[in-house]
Amino acid sequence: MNMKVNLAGVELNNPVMTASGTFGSGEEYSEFVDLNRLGAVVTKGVASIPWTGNPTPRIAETYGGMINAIGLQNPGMDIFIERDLPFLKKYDTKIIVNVCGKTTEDYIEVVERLSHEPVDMLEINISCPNVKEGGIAFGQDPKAVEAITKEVKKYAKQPVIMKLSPNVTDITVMAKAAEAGGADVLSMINTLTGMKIDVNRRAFAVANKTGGLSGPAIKPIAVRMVYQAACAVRIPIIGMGGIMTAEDALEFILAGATAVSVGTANFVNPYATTEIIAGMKDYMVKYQIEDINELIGAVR
Amino acid sequence: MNMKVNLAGVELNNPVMTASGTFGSGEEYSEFVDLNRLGAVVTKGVASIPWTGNPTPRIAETYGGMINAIGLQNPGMDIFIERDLPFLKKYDTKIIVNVCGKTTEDYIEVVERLSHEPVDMLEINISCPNVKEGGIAFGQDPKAVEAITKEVKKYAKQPVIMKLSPNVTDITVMAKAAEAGGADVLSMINTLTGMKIDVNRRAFAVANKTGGLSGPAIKPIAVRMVYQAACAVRIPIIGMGGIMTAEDALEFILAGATAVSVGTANFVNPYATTEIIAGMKDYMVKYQIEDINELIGAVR
Amino acid sequence: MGKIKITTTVLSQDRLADGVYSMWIDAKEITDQAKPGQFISVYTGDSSKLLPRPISICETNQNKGHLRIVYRIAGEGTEEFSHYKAGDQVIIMGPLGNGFPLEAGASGKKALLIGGGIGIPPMLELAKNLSGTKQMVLGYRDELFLNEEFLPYGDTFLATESGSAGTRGNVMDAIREHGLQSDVIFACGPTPMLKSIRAYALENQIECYLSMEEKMACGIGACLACVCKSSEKDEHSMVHNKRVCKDGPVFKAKEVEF
Amino acid sequence: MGKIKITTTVLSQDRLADGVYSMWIDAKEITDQAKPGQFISVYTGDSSKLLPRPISICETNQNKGHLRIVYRIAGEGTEEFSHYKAGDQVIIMGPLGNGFPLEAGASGKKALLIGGGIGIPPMLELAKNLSGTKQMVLGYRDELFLNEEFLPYGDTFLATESGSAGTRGNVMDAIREHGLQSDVIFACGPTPMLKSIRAYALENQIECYLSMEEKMACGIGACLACVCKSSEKDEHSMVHNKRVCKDGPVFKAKEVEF
Ligand SMILES: Cc1cc2nc3c(=O)[nH]c(=O)nc-3n(C[C@H](O)[C@H](O)[C@H](O)COP(=O)(O)OP(=O)(O)OC[C@H]3O[C@@H](n4cnc5c(N)ncnc54)[C@H](O)[C@@H]3O)c2cc1C
Ligand SMILES: Cc1cc2nc3c(=O)[nH]c(=O)nc-3n(C[C@H](O)[C@H](O)[C@H](O)COP(=O)(O)OP(=O)(O)OC[C@H]3O[C@@H](n4cnc5c(N)ncnc54)[C@H](O)[C@@H]3O)c2cc1C
Ligand SMILES: Cc1cc2nc3c(=O)[nH]c(=O)nc-3n(C[C@H](O)[C@H](O)[C@H](O)COP(=O)(O)O)c2cc1C
Ligand SMILES: Cc1cc2nc3c(=O)[nH]c(=O)nc-3n(C[C@H](O)[C@H](O)[C@H](O)COP(=O)(O)O)c2cc1C
Ligand code: FES
Ligand code: FES
Repeated sequence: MNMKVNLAGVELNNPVMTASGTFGSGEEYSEFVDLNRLGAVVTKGVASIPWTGNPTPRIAETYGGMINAIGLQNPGMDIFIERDLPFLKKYDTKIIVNVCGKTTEDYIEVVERLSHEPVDMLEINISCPNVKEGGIAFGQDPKAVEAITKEVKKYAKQPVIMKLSPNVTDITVMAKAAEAGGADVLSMINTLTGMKIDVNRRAFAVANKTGGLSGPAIKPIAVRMVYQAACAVRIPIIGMGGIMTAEDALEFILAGATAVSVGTANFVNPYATTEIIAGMKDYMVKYQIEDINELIGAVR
Repeated sequence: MNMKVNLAGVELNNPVMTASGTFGSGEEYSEFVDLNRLGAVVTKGVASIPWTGNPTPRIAETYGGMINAIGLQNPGMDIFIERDLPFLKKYDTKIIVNVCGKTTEDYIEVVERLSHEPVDMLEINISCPNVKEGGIAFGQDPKAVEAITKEVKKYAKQPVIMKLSPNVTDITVMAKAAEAGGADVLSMINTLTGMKIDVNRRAFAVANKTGGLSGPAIKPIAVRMVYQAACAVRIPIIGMGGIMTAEDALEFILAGATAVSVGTANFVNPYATTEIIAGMKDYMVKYQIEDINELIGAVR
Repeated sequence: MGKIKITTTVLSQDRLADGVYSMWIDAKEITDQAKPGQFISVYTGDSSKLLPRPISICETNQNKGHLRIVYRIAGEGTEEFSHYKAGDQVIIMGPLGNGFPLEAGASGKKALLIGGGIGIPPMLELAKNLSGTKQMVLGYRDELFLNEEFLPYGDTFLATESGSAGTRGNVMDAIREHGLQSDVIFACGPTPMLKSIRAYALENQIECYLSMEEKMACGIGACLACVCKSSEKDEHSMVHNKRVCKDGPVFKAKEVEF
Repeated sequence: MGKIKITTTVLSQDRLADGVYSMWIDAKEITDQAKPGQFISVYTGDSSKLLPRPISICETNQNKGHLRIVYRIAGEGTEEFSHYKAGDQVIIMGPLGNGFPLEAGASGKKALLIGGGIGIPPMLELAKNLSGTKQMVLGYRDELFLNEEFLPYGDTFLATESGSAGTRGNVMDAIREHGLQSDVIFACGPTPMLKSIRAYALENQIECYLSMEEKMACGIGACLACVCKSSEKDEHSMVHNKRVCKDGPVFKAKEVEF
């Protein structure tokens, strides 16, 4: 049985990776799962300098989901490279660094700095709903998507994944813009902008007022967007948004994703990633699928 | 204690109404709830002629929600006026007719025909994700939103509610366009476009491939949009999307909605609407709120 | 009274065959009004699942107000139901749908009751309530269930795909093998079975009623999720789309199109 | 071993006061490693609620591998927990967080253990495990709970807002009333209480440890949801944001800012 998939020349042992920001840099979850068994670890967003993030409360639970407004707190690229990267290098898994920034220059600074580091791919987050500048502002305008992709590609030594925002009228426009800019891979979806009000305290549940909605609640929107994008572009897609089970992961693959990321599910079940890999194998045995690649985009 | 709210001159006994398409024309649910107790009944979409709708399966369950692709099956305005309207007139509740069409002319035909009928308000559905023409196509372009609002307003004798689509990058742009076109009230949100794939049958779960996602899963997105729109326009807003409980309804009101619609919850609990009204009263008693209007947009 | 949604008590749960369960529920409010061929909506206790599961009424004990459903584990909802034990709570709504027209199989009429797989349960309440002569044809993949409970009501013929009991093949094969004749047919089962019964009945001009299945949301006729193509205009929208939950689930064979 | 998530069994459930419950859970994998001041994540059985509820370890029986939590009904999750009966399943993860530094209250030291409301439970396991001299100050709104269980470990002073028992007022009022002196303070309770204890300790230069609270998602330090402002740079991001779930919940008073 073959579980290996190929993302722009990078071969993953299996299609299951972690979703940025939900798995730290892998260390905390390594108490629960063997990182060697993951297709890739995608890190929390890394900026050129340390970011403080938003005030608390930063999260709120919603029906079948959660809202977060962490605001991309991170130690910056220097500490990431000194501390987290060596930790990850100990494992036989691919390393994908999620990159965030406020300006194009910020992104390029990180991309350049990482170009000589043992990082397999870069995921450019142009879709964070929780920061005032950068983030989502880039991800909602096709011209900006294309421009930033082009810039990043100029400096990147590793394949570039552009992470798209679902908070747009037409995801195919953004997917095509990233492709036109030279993106090697797309990942989607980042969180949907949401809000929760605590009716008893009569106040916003997260200090930032709005936050990003994730979890199984959003899966149907994510699957739809992956399907639409897969029909619109030729580059591979990493699908995510609410994956809790092997069936959920397979839904994204059947819709056209080459790989998948598991995010919020880690909070519900720290063993989620490896259980999903096991469940996908069971499915392949049950339906006599020799190669996972047969399933990519198989429902049309 | 005052539960009455005012929508463009129409006074509702309380802010709780039904969401179009989830309550038929009230008859089926009248076995469970006393329609006299509802602020208003909003009918299923009515077109100028009968519409057949989409092939089955038309619905699929999702985590905390459901996808529907009914495709606006309806008997057309003549039968509606002959049969459903007299039924609704027997009750002491406001009647809001949801209007659908494929072209501007279609909408106008229904609006004109209803202008002399005992209908309290018209809700113009420019946001249905399940029909090829009309529907969402209008609702995703601010120029089209403004233009169709203007046209409808020319012929409407009743106040006009424009029902907005959440499948847009910026809801405030659409809200302002409707306001500029002369809308009296806004209602939001219609369903989010979603997809479900049955991994065992390896096929789309609804025949139409995509459908509209509704239910508690989408509530945080809906609350956020109501909040954003309420900050952007002066006209009142009817909030909906995943309301299951009195607390949910109050969340929308605190975010800026003057009234709320209950949709998918009816399928989960046919008594939902009246239970929500009772729960809102309990809340007002508990927190000594004399007038529900005090709560509208109270969290900022 | 009319339809009602209640939280009530499971009286017993039994496993009839691999993945097939029988549950008795305390539901006087529903049995008082229920007719053969009607169904109930069963709600799961899992709040991530919003929609009710439509399950046919298999039997009622009107005196005691007890209602029986027999169901197959088809997914997470029915899996959950199968774990309920006597004394547990269950949330149901009903009675829903139209039911079979008993007059069509009244005294003097010879009725053929055909059930396929998990379409067999509703035929039991029908068999108990039809006053005419009855013959039953029950089709299974392999393992039998409920068949012995039909014996008091008339001759019961079996068909199994595996050939382990009765005619090897489907219900139509059993009908042919035994040369069964009738004035009226009542049937419930998988779509391919209903299709061939429909063709057989139309060809032989036998009055025929089919119980249909479709995905549902409201279960009471309001949402228009569960329509099937009909030759007549439907009462609701007049577009040849009858609602399985309200206009059905039982339709005249010539009325529906597949 | 390390942290673990397990589905295990409720051993007993008791109501201690209005809305306050005590639950013993079978959890040897966790008690083997647990320290006073650590907490566990308790998951609800309701699939619409994804996130775990952090609850302090109130007591452990290391021999038997039993773990006790005492909690107040604050919303739907804790409401659900309160309905669990002996024999029911409960899903927990732990042990989480750093716990109180026992050496700070070792033999020869005089420790003041201050608990406010639902911050009282973790002080019990601490009282049992500190080798130094202990005095307890427990603050309540009105109804008492757990207070008698502290008696074996030292003098226990009460404060109630209603004045129904002990000092009328809060824990600081009780400390002043009794002129309590100490080398080290350990405290857990509502933020305003922690704020005034912090001010008191800094002013009087008493070593002081506070157990903090914040909304959590992962519970293990990965998501950065649960940070509190710290005077030192935090280990993770070096931005003065310590993680309550991993760097805490126990912090030196001078280390945290409110
Ligand atoms: C009128 C009617 C009577 C029925 N009577 C019986 C009966 O007596 N015994 C029995 O075992 N089954 C019966 N069924 C089928 C039964 O409704 C489904 O097997 C059940 O809903 C599956 O639910 P699940 O959660 O286990 O499966 P899932 O596949 O997880 O369900 C997902 C969703 O699809 C719906 N769904 C799945 N299969 C069907 C289906 N075949 N028909 C309608 N909705 C479906 C579910 O209700 C749910 O909303 C009947 C169906 C209808 C329409
Ligand atoms: C380290 C730590 C230890 C705690 N120990 C105890 C204890 O021993 N006994 C006890 O009764 N309570 C304790 N709490 C508070 C307890 O976590 C909350 O009361 C509980 O999570 C409420 O859940 P709910 O579903 O009932 O309320 P809801 O308000 O419905 O919960 C909604 C969400 O908010 C979170 N939340 C709500 N209140 C709090 C809170 N105060 N702190 C953190 N998250 C919250 C919930 O976990 C959930 O994710 C502790 C909190 C922390 C951080
Ligand atoms: C707490 C939290 C933090 C996140 N941080 C990041 C981030 O730093 N960079 C990023 O690109 N996405 C971030 N995301 C988005 C996730 O990577 C993912 O796109 C989204 O949560 C949808 O997947 P899920 O439903 O499986 O969680 C974060 C999500 C959560 C819940
Ligand atoms: C089965 C179904 C049918 C619907 N039909 C219509 C319709 O005819 N016209 C319309 O404007 N909205 C229609 N809607 C959208 C609802 O009115 C509402 O905007 C949406 O479902 C969100 O609310 P909810 O989450 O409470 O269901 C329909 C929704 C559902 C679930
Ligand atoms: S299920 Fe709603 S009309 Fe049949
Ligand atoms: S809860 Fe995730 S870091 Fe503390």
